Amino acid sequence: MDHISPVLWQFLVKWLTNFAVIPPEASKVAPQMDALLLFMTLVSLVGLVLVILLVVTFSILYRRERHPVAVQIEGSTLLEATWTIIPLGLFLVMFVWGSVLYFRIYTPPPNAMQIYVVGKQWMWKAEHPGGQHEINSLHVPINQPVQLTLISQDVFHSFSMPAFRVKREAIPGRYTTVWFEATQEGTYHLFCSQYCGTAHSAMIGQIVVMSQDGYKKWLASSTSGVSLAQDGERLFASLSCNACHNGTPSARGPNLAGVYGSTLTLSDGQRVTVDDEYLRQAILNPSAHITQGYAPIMPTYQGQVSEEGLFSLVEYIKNLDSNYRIQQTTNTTTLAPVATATVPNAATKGMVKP
Amino acid sequence: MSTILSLPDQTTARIPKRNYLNNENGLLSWLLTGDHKRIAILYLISITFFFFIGGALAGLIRLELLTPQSDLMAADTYNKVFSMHGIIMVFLFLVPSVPATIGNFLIPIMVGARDLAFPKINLLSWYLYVIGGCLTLWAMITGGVDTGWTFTTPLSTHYLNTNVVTAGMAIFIAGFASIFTGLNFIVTIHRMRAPGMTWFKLPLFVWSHYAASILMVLGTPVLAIALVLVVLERTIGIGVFDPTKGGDPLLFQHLFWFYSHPAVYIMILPGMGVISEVISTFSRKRVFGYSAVAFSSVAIAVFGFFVWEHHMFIMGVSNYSTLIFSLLTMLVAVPSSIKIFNWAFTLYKGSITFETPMLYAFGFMGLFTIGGLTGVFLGASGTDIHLTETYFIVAHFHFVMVGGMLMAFLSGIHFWWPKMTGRMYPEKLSQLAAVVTFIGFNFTFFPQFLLGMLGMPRRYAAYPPEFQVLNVFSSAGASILGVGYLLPILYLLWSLKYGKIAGNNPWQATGLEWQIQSPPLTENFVEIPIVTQDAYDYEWLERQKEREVTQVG
Amino acid sequence: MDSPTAALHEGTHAEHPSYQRHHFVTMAQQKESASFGMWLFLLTEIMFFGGMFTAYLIYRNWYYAAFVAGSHTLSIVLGTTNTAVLITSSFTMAMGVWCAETRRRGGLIVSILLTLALGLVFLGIKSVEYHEKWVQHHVPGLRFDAMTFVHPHAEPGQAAEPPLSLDMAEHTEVYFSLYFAMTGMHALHMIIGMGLLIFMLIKAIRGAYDNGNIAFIENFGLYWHFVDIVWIFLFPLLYLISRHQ
Amino acid sequence: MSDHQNHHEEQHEENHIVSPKIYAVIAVALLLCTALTVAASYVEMGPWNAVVALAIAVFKATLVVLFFMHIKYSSKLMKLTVGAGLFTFLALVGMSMSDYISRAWGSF
Repeated sequence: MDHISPVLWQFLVKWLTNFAVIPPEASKVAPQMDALLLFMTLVSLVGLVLVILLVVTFSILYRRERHPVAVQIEGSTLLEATWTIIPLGLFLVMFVWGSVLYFRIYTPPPNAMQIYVVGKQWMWKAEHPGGQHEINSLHVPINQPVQLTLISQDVFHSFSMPAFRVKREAIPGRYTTVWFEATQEGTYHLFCSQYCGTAHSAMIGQIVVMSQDGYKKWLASSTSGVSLAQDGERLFASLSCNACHNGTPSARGPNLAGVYGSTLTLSDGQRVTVDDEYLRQAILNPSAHITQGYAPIMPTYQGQVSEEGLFSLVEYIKNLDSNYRIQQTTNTTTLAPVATATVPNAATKGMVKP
Repeated sequence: MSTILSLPDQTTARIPKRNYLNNENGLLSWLLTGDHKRIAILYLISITFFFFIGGALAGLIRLELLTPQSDLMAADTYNKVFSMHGIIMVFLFLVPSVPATIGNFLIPIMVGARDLAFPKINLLSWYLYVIGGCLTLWAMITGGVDTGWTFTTPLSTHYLNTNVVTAGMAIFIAGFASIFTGLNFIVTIHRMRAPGMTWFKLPLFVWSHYAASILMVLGTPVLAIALVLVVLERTIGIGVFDPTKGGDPLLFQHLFWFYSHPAVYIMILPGMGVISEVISTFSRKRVFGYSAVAFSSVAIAVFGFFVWEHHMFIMGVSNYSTLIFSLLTMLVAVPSSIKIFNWAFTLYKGSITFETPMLYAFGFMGLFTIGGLTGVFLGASGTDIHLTETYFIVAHFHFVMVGGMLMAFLSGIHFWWPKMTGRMYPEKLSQLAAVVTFIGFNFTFFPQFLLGMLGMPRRYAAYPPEFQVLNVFSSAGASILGVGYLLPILYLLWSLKYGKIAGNNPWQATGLEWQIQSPPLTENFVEIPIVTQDAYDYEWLERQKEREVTQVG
Repeated sequence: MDSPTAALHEGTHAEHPSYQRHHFVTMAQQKESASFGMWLFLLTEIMFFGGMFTAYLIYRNWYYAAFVAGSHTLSIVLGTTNTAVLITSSFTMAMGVWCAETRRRGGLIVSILLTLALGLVFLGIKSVEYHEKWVQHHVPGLRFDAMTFVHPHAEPGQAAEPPLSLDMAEHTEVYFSLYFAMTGMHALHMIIGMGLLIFMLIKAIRGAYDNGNIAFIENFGLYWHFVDIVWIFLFPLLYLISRHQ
Repeated sequence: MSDHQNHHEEQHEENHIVSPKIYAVIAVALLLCTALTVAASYVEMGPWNAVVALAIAVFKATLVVLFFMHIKYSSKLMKLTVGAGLFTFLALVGMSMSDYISRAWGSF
């Protein structure tokens, strides 16, 4: 191989060794996605080959030298109907198949493990229910459905996991969710795929899929000592939520124990299911989320709780199955608020003015 | 009524003494002209200018992406470069490319009119375009914009320190240029047709421009108001899109894509019109299924308004509306496939020659088929999750916009160059350019499909090293593509002076524009023709030729 | 018969009026093209305002209480007066078109003057309303304070508005954003229209429309009526939300 | 596309001049409707308040379009043009709302 320049040769070797068409299939949904992609690719190839064949064949058969006088043809309803109906049918198959996949990816199963993710310029902050925080990385166990609840603190971001074939935008002001079930241990790419400003391309990280045991070990080794629910409990006390939501019959606010997942009737007669997004909205925009039978006296906590704090509160309320904890909090005054957790989010609200 | 067909002997042909180019002289006569053909030339010069600026920026992007690190430019420079590339190419090149140049030149002639309905508004449209273009350049020179061409809120309203307002206003103004062009076309096509020119005798070029004009007139103002609200939000801080004030940032996406998806059809439909003309002419055969092709243009225009949300499938829109929009997206793919097959069957039993416009048209058919079919990958909501916001989408729309529209534009420019200038371009060289463009294009953008499948996000200044190989391929292809685009401008300029005299109808095409002198008179027709023949009526053309011969004989 | 020019093409080589432009075959064609073009332009205007109406619809559903409270800060007297003024100006404009059609120069001038005057009254009242908003700190972004909705003051002789909770009160900013964006765009259209009215007035006084070349007046009429229609929708949407509460 | 059917009408309507009497009647009707819409807003009708207000506004706009803007006397093409504008407007509003209405719906 003397006559090939070494640079080029290395390049070729590199290319041949690294060549891949699809990323590793590391989640349960990945083979399903790839099946549909394969189907679509095949249909496309058939279509493309058909078009090329037609054009090339006709160009050879009917070129001027061989076929000097054109035969005028008006058209053919039958043929036109054929190439209207067949593509339409194929596209409809893709539509149905695609939509099934879409609903599967964006409808988390009820037994999914919850991880919360905050996107901000330019990092991802993931919070595990046990209180483990990580930045620009996500550790998940294998063979366990994981639901991500995403929100952005500033602009649109997009949590992209190509190896899992899923991605979801984190948007400001509202929770979005996505789920996956990893099936292969390893380290995979995590990208922000929605353009989010200067360091957009640096907003990357890794997803580490671990064995169930490995994940447990990792959880134990990286705990911060305070679980999300505990942090939420502290916030609940320090924001004086328990003054009204104390579960007593005379309480001014509705009882929060077991509220998660239940169906509430609001003061305007609307019936809603309590989910993460509802809880978040009820904390920030309480007046539009008044449970029937209660006075609209709850103040808004907009700007007083960070997105992480909201996650903690949501996680705390989610896990409230009795009023025991709230009453304990009310009774003991020793649970002093920790300043760091309640820093008003003023700094992040200050925005660049033009 | 004298015959409107005249066939000069090609060897003795001369540039007509009086034509629109030399009717009046001096710069002012151009800058104050009401003649649609002169305005088309003005547009042609200005969009070529912006195309090369956009192209240079594209070159910078590809250079930066040669290596995984952001080493040629800092990340924010890179962001400014790709934003400016997008803004210039979309708003200042693709949207006006075929309609404002070729369409402006030909639509009045094709319908048998002396000018567009509103010549002054046509000129105004060019001035608005130039003002918009200059403002864009101003925004670029004085610090740039790094919003991307999509102006996503709240990034554009609150988190950037660049010239968002200037760029927004520039696009607002350029948008009105597009509205006025579309408005002019619709009125002209409805009201200025020559006697006997019924709707179903119109060339398909006119049909596709009609469809595109509807989109321009009804879609662009929604972009305008979205940009106005962005500017107001940025300057005084009203709260329509601002989540901290209770606004919904997704609403901006809705309004933006309400225009910007139809804008894709604004860009591609006129190109499809060019392809219809070219394929018919060089296979000397009427377009297979004329009315299906005509109606598919209108169908694309109508359905085009109902699919915009497929740009937002992963942004947290309602799953149920995703169903609706995904279904409609599938429906809008059908008319395009009808067109492709009808063009292919136009070749059937034709008498085909392979001049440059035809080569570009073949390129268009192949690349647009790929671009269109990969669009279905993105329209099916499930696969959209994996592929959107990656290089797959970049490759997809470049196949449609560059592989499709730019090929169609070059095809059209070559096809009508003899009509516009009275001179032929050099055939062999231009065939070479067409082939080089095709090869370069595939080299540049095909690897990007693979990059997208592998998950490389778009708009990344730096990327994981494993993607480098494909990026190097892409950048290498881009340099070939660059040559492919430089060639035409060189030999077309050359041909202005040294090209062979074309004569009235070098292609023996049937359109009204080929029955008048080239370059045409300022008033197009000595006498308004009475149209009796169908579009693409080659038998009529033969009869006319025979009559001509017997008359002369 | 497919093309509007066809019937008129043969034979009717009668005198072309001097104002017929060269590329039109007949005057009728020119006139129809002009009004068709104007209508297409009005379609773009519909879509231009359409974006804001969409925003309005969404936020009104989300923040209904804030929209009610915001709406109640507007003066119904001023709003109704302005509606009447604008409708009347539309009427005078229509009369102006009629005068022009029947070649009544005096009537045309009077109509234009009246339309202009009514337009000025409208903008005058609008600026009074804007000023009031400025004083009350209800201008979004520049000068906004939601506290008046949390602690409403009772006007003398009137019951106080019910107070809003803080979070809802803050969303009145969305209402006022839309209020200013929509009425501001509308007012901008009025101002442009009045510029054109002055232009027309001068030409009318010079007798430019006496020859029957009144396409400009007719098309301006369409524009002015369109501006009126926008206000016809803005008035109930912005001023009349749940006045009974 | 429709202008071939009613070409005759077009020629006929060429110079239709609407009489001032009609303008006056329409103007009075518009003013009355304004009064009506203000009055209606003070009546408690629940969700129907908005419907009534919009219905009156649509009626007023229709009057303006038909008479002040001469659409009643115009060709089918013009009527179609107005219809197209309305259609696209409704497409924008309606299709956007399809997202907002169904966001809170549960999943399967």
